[in-house]
Amino acid sequence: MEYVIIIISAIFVNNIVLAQFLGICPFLGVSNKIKTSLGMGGAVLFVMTLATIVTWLIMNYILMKFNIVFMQTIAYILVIASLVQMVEIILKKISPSLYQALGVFLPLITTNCAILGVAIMVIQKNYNLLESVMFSIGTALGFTLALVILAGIREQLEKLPIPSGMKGAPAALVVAGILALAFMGFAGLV
Amino acid sequence: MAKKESTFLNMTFTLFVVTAISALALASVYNLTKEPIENVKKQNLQNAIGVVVPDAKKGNFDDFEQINVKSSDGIGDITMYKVVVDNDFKGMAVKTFTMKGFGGMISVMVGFTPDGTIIDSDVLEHKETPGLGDKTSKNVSSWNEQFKGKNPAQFKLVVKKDGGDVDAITAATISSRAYCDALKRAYDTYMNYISANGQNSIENNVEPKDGGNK
Amino acid sequence: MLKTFPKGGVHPHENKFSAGKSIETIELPKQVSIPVSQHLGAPAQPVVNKGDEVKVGQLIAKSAGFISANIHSSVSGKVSKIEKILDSTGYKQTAIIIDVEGDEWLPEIDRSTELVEDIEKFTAEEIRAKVAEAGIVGLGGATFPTNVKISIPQGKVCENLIINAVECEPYLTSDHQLMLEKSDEIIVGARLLQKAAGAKKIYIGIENNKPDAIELMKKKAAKYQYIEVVALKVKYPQGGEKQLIKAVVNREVPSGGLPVDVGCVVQNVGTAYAVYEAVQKNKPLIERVVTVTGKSVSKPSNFLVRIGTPVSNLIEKAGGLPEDTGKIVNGGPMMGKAVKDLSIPVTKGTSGILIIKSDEAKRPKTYNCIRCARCVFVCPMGLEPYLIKNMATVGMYEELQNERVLDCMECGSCSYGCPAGVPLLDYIRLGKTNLNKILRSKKS
Amino acid sequence: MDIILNTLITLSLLGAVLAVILYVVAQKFKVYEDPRIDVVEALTPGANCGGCGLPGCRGFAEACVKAETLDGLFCPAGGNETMKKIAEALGLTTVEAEPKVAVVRCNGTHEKRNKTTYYDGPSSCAIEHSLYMGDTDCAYGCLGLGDCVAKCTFDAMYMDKESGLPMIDENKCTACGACVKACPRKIIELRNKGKKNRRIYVSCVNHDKGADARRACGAACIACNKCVKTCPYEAIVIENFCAYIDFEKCKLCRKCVAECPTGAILEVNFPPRKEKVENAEETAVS
Amino acid sequence: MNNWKNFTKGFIKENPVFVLVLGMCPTLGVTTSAINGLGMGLATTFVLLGSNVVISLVKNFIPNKVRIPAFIVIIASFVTIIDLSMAAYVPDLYKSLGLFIPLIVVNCIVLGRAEAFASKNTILSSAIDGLGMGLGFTFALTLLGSVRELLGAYSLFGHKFISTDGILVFVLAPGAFLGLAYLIAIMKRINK
Amino acid sequence: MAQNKLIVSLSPHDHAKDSVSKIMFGVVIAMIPALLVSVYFFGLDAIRVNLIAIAACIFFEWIIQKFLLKGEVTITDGSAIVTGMLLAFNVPSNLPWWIIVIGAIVSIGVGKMSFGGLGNNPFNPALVGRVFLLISFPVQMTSWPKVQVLNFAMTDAQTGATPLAIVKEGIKNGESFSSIINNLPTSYSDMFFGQMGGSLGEISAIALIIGGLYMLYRKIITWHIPVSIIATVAIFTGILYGINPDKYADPLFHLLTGGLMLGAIFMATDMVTSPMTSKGMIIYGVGIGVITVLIRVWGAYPEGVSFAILIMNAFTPLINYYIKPKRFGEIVKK
Ligand SMILES: Cc1cc2nc3c(=O)[nH]c(=O)nc-3n(C[C@H](O)[C@H](O)[C@H](O)COP(=O)(O)O)c2cc1C
Ligand SMILES: Cc1cc2nc3c(=O)[nH]c(=O)nc-3n(C[C@H](O)[C@H](O)[C@H](O)COP(=O)(O)O)c2cc1C
Ligand SMILES: Cc1cc2nc3c(=O)[nH]c(=O)nc-3n(C[C@H](O)[C@H](O)[C@H](O)COP(=O)(O)O)c2cc1C
Ligand SMILES: Cc1cc2nc3c(=O)[nH]c(=O)nc-3n(C[C@H](O)[C@H](O)[C@H](O)CO)c2cc1C
Ligand code: SF4
Ligand code: SF4
Ligand code: SF4
Ligand code: SF4
Ligand code: FES
Repeated sequence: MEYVIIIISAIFVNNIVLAQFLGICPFLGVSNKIKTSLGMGGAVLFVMTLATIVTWLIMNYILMKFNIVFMQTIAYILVIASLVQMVEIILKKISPSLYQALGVFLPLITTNCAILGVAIMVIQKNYNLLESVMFSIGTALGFTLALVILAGIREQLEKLPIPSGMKGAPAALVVAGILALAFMGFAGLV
Repeated sequence: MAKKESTFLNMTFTLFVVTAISALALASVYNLTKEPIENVKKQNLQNAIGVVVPDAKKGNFDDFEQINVKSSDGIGDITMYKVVVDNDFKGMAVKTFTMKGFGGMISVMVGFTPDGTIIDSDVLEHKETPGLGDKTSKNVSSWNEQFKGKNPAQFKLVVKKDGGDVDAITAATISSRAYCDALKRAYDTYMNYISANGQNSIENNVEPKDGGNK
Repeated sequence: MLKTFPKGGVHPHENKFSAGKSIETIELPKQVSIPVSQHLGAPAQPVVNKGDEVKVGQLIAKSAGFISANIHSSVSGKVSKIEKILDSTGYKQTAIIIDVEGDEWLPEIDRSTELVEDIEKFTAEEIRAKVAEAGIVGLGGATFPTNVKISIPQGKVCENLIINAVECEPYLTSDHQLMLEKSDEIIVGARLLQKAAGAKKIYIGIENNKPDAIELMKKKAAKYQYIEVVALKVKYPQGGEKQLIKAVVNREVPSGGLPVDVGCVVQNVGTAYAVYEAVQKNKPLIERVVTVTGKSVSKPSNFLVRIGTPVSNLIEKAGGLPEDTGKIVNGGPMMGKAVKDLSIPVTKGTSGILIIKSDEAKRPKTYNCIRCARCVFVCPMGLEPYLIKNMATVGMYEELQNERVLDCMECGSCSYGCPAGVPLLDYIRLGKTNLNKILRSKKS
Repeated sequence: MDIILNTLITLSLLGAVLAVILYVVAQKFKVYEDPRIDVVEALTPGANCGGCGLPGCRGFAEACVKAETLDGLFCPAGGNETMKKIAEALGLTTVEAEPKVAVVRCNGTHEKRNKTTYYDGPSSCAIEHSLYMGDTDCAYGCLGLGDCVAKCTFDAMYMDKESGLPMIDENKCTACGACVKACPRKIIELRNKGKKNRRIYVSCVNHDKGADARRACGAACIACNKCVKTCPYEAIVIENFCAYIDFEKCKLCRKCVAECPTGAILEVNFPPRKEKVENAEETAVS
Repeated sequence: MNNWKNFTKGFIKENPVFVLVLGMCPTLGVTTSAINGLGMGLATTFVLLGSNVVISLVKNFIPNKVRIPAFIVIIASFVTIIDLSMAAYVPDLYKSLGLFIPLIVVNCIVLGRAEAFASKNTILSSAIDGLGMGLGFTFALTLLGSVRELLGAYSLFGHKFISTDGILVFVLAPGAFLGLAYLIAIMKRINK
Repeated sequence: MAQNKLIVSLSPHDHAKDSVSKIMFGVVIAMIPALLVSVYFFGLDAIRVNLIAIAACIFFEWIIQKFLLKGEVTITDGSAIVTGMLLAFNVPSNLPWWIIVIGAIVSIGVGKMSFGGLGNNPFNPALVGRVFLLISFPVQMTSWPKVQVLNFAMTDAQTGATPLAIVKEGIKNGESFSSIINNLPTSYSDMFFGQMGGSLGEISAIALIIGGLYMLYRKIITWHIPVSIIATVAIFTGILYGINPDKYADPLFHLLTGGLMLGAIFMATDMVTSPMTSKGMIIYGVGIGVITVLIRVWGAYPEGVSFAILIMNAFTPLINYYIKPKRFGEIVKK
């Protein structure tokens, strides 16, 4: 039950994009098409979970052991960057179709605040490993949800005569703002 | 100057040098800032205690004994700081919490006299809505003044709507209730502690007066 | 419960002013212009030259390809020139222009009105040949060569011949009147078509706003148990081939498929009559019934007109062009084509001339689409016109294939019902045209 | 001191381990890819920000390599400089050919061409074209609804209210050809910009016989053959009742312009015609 | 002068936030007040300046293939330095910026500038570029922070103008998105 | 031949005599019963709020179209009036004028014109304004004046909570639903006719239903959305009530209180922001119903209809993307 709460909370109540402001760049950048946004979501889900596990282990078994927690940022970013690259290389070889669907988004993920942010947050929240995994799954799902919704709306807007000044980022941001308003309704659900 | 070539040796070497230098730099910055950060932390805590037990500002933080106990209802940990200034017991600062806030957890510091009267209280950390729930904080509104000098034995720590003595913040009953909940928990835990260890556990600990850890 | 097709459709005002007006034969014009392309498919090849004398019913242009049709002179006289004239397509097309002299018919044409019922003297093969020879094309609007339609391809069977007597277009009454006056001939024509196509059953689909025609056809069909007259609920576009098949025999022609794929062939009543005349009377397709109507037309009428007669003659006969004319449409208000001027000739596909008053001629003001979904609910083909329009506007032509834009039969129900006045069909056509272009270039 | 040592060791080890793993993985799972992708990727900022709308810098590089032109591909992090370099690397810098410019070959202004009907439909040339020959009697001329203007991304076109014809700003036009594709009547042509920006062309594309063409439009080419006869360089041909000047052959002598009875031949950017005609002729001949 | 152009382009023409739309998370996340925006902007500027200088300094010693990891390490070091220093010397600001300080490391602007500019230019122009971009970023964050604070709390840099509560949305998540949306739209117009 | 040039256009040449403004004014007419009830219970304040909201909406639409977008001004289509009225229907009758004006700016400026005006907006403008206000001015937005029959004196009325809020508080404090409901001064029939606290247009279920029937008759809306929302809420809360009648309110209570009827009949049906197919509409309605109940029962807010509609508005493009109408002649793969 606790795990379900963590997931629900991460998807709806504390949605990573709409409430926590992480991963906004890909949220705005890769939300042009529903199909691509689904691919991106899948990639984030995969990498985020993996990265959280690895960084959690590093934190708890290396950095804390040696009392060098301040190295968190630098260690994490290195791990995440290599991890992403590794996954990309492996995926390309093992399953080209999956690579086509997800892999192409992998490089984008290195500089996605959400991955590093979640890795840091699970430490701040003092989650154990399983909780951390649940949290990252929930967060990634929340990210995907927001991304796909935005993509749907943008695909619709793309075909409509919206004011030229609002085209692109401004319209996407207004939509995100209203979405954030709407998602506030979930406050207190868990 | 020509760029270095990407031979395996070069690569490893460069990377090693870069990491080594940055490690060195970081470690020294860490060492440099370690003290100040610790101090800041302590200072913050002392300030927070000072808000609820004003005498604490005069004292030395290292004199305050830190007591860790389970909360009265057993759902969490509560830290109590025994404020001792010039070997006088000035009050107990209790760092308490509630899970019932609008945004989840609220962490509250509250100071008690030996008989359990509230000296003062304030929010340490919260995720309440700015403009609503954050009115529980001192630096936002004077709402929590109403608890000053009240003894929960007589003053019912429940909002008026639910039949208690506390005026709720307009449109933020949830936060108000939560705040009361936190105070109640602190009070109960404190009282439990006293009854478990005896009234003189407070006086007792003042003893080291003579031991003189100046 | 009357039968009808299940999804979509609209019910515009019927305005059948010329209903019940008996068919009048219009006098011969001084000159006729007969375009060589009056049908779907390749234009016919002229076989006469400037200065040639021709008789009524004489072949003047020959079918040029599998899908094409012969064209015969509708008058007697002299070919004055062969040149490009404006016709109902809105562009200039090659036409044979004949100065009328007298009214001399080819001798083999039987001009008597006597009913010839016997169809046994012809084989299916012969019927098809005669139909092709007579240049008969579908008179329901699409002008598809009839002989092609009734030559059932190998591997397919035609079980049902459906006679399309729906006439769902508002205003138009030519089919209705034809049924009232030539019911016997139509039945014979239908039987000829049935024989040619090898169908087992004939259905005659008539909308319920023509009770007299339903009754008459029922009476005439009573002696043949394989002919069934089906009364249909009034709903546009019931006359659309696929909708009619769905309504009458509850089969759905697959997307991109033909009626034969579900064992049906659909022919218009007018076509059936023309087939009767061609087979039993040796008369090629040189005249047809045309409704001339409109709210301010003083004498809305049904005329029997020789092909090539200028439209202005018809309008003159119907009381002249009203003062407040705004738009003149070749065909009905839903599918007809607005014409550029009155010099255009009547062709095989002209089922009516509609004169719209100027205050009704302008389209409503266009607003943004309010996504009311009316067009989606109304589209009988289950398409999403608003979406197709939006995609066509931004040039997403290729993606339109997935939205099945090619299924659109251009019935116009969507534009008709749109409260925001969006000219949906205009954009849908644009999308279709461009998609077809892309598909064609991909193929080659 | 402990801290420093720990930091150093951990970080170096971490770096080393990661490097080795990556190296091994990379070797083991090698896949062939267009080497140019690597080249381009190296030129990108490597920020993987997604600002270009593509999945990461590598995705961008792949798109650049695959694409035939770099139109629509832009890296906001790297900016113009990066784009220039990429273009160079891929050899996509347009080989500076003879510069061209779009030219509207219809001179049927409102004045010269009467409206005979009233078109009541969407403001789209393509749609009007699909309906009928247009609201004048010319089935070939400009419909004036500006499909071409809408497609020009360089702001190089506008509709002239007075004449009802599109105008091209030759300084802004990049000869991208978007308008050429957009026009359903195939009126717009990309022609050589010409010496000193001077051009001569027949501003008409009608295929009607002379009399019909004239009836429809006062500025139509009536295929009278006069220009063909005058042209010393055989640059003009008449096909389908319409003259066409081959810009490769035309030497800008301006003779035909004066000859045309309807004024269908236009000259652009020439000095006003006075005695200079003689001079121009001489220079051209010599 | 070219350097001057290099320096100013970050403010309007190539403003990382308004024009390039990069580094969105801190932009939205910390700008609940003008002072937060300013602080975050300056912290980022410091990292940008530092990493740009160091990278242009060492660019010739670094083989191409390990370029990116090396850059990341350098940037991360600067981030950690600013992280620790802020914790030590401006604890209040540090607290309100929270998670977003370590996240500077993944701010696309930083790595982007390192790659696109510093690794190819001299120290001076890299420094100018870093400073320009950083101040442009700071400008954007402060502007957004001011707007949000003004509307959301009727105050600016902590000075309250009207004593009532503001339009709360502006200090909450939706206000960040909406505020930025319209700022970008306005900037688009200005740039035109 | 007539003097004027012939008009030429593509088919069809006939048009149903329906228009955007007819639809919008139809909605306005349908809202009149609810407006009358609100005047009956809240006095002239109801009219004040409506007038301010409508005027402000029209005004801002005009300003924006004329001066910012520099395009055609289409305020006569009536959609701004509908938005204004629905915004007014969704706020307490004692709301200060300037808050209403802010709501109108947000509704029209952010919710509608940012996307180019009528027809382009992905979210329901009135609800965008409403939720914006709810979150920005929670104090003012949740102080409901007590209803007083035909009280036209513009005095400050007493404020009180809505039945939904009272029940939610009570249940949270451990009281049982039946005891709370028995202590409520409002009976179910009061709720049905509108004698309860709440936003000015949402109180009377019967008036709203009459309006809904009128719109159904005029074919402005179809039954799919309202019915699926109401049915979902009834079923979902019915199940909960069946599980524990002390902890959960009964379905009838849920249907009659709060903005459910207003939302289901007037706001969720906004054609611009709802799906385009009947199947899609039902999915949309079920979604709204489920989210409404989730928020009402477990969320922090006592009322969730507005949020639920906005959230499903966001899903509308996805629904339209995946749910297509039944294509004629679709070849069904076996
Ligand atoms: C955006 C928003 C934030 C809110 N934040 C709080 C909060 O922090 N604390 C609180 O008690 N109530 C908050 N509320 C209000 C609660 O939802 C609820 O309406 C209120 O607590 C009811 O209390 P009342 O009985 O005092 O009106 C918030 C409301 C909104 C719209
Ligand atoms: C929307 C639409 C409406 C039509 N309405 C009729 C009609 O009312 N009567 C008719 O005979 N054909 C109508 N047609 C033409 C038929 O689809 C079909 O082409 C015709 O019945 C075939 O017979 P024919 O080849 O003899 O013309 C309509 C077509 C369409 C697309
Ligand atoms: C290229 C083409 C080929 C056709 N082939 C056949 C055919 O083999 N058999 C047939 O019954 N109809 C055939 N048709 C006719 C159509 O089924 C249909 O009757 C015609 O397009 C007119 O229908 P409508 O008036 O409903 O549009 C063909 C039509 C086209 C355009
Ligand atoms: C049935 C119906 C319901 C409507 N509901 C709303 C509504 O809830 N909110 C609103 O702002 N406009 C509503 N409108 C008006 C209009 O659709 C709205 O202003 C557009 O969303 C603006 O683009 C409604 C219109 C109709 C026909
Ligand atoms: S009928 Fe018109 S307004 Fe309605 S959805 Fe279709 S295009 Fe839009
Ligand atoms: S989309 Fe085509 S088939 Fe459907 S209603 Fe419109 S015109 Fe008719
Ligand atoms: S579209 Fe291209 S070719 Fe045409 S005018 Fe514009 S820039 Fe020139
Ligand atoms: S040149 Fe072509 S595209 Fe441009 S306005 Fe004329 S007809 Fe339209
Ligand atoms: S700053 Fe770009 S994803 Fe966060």
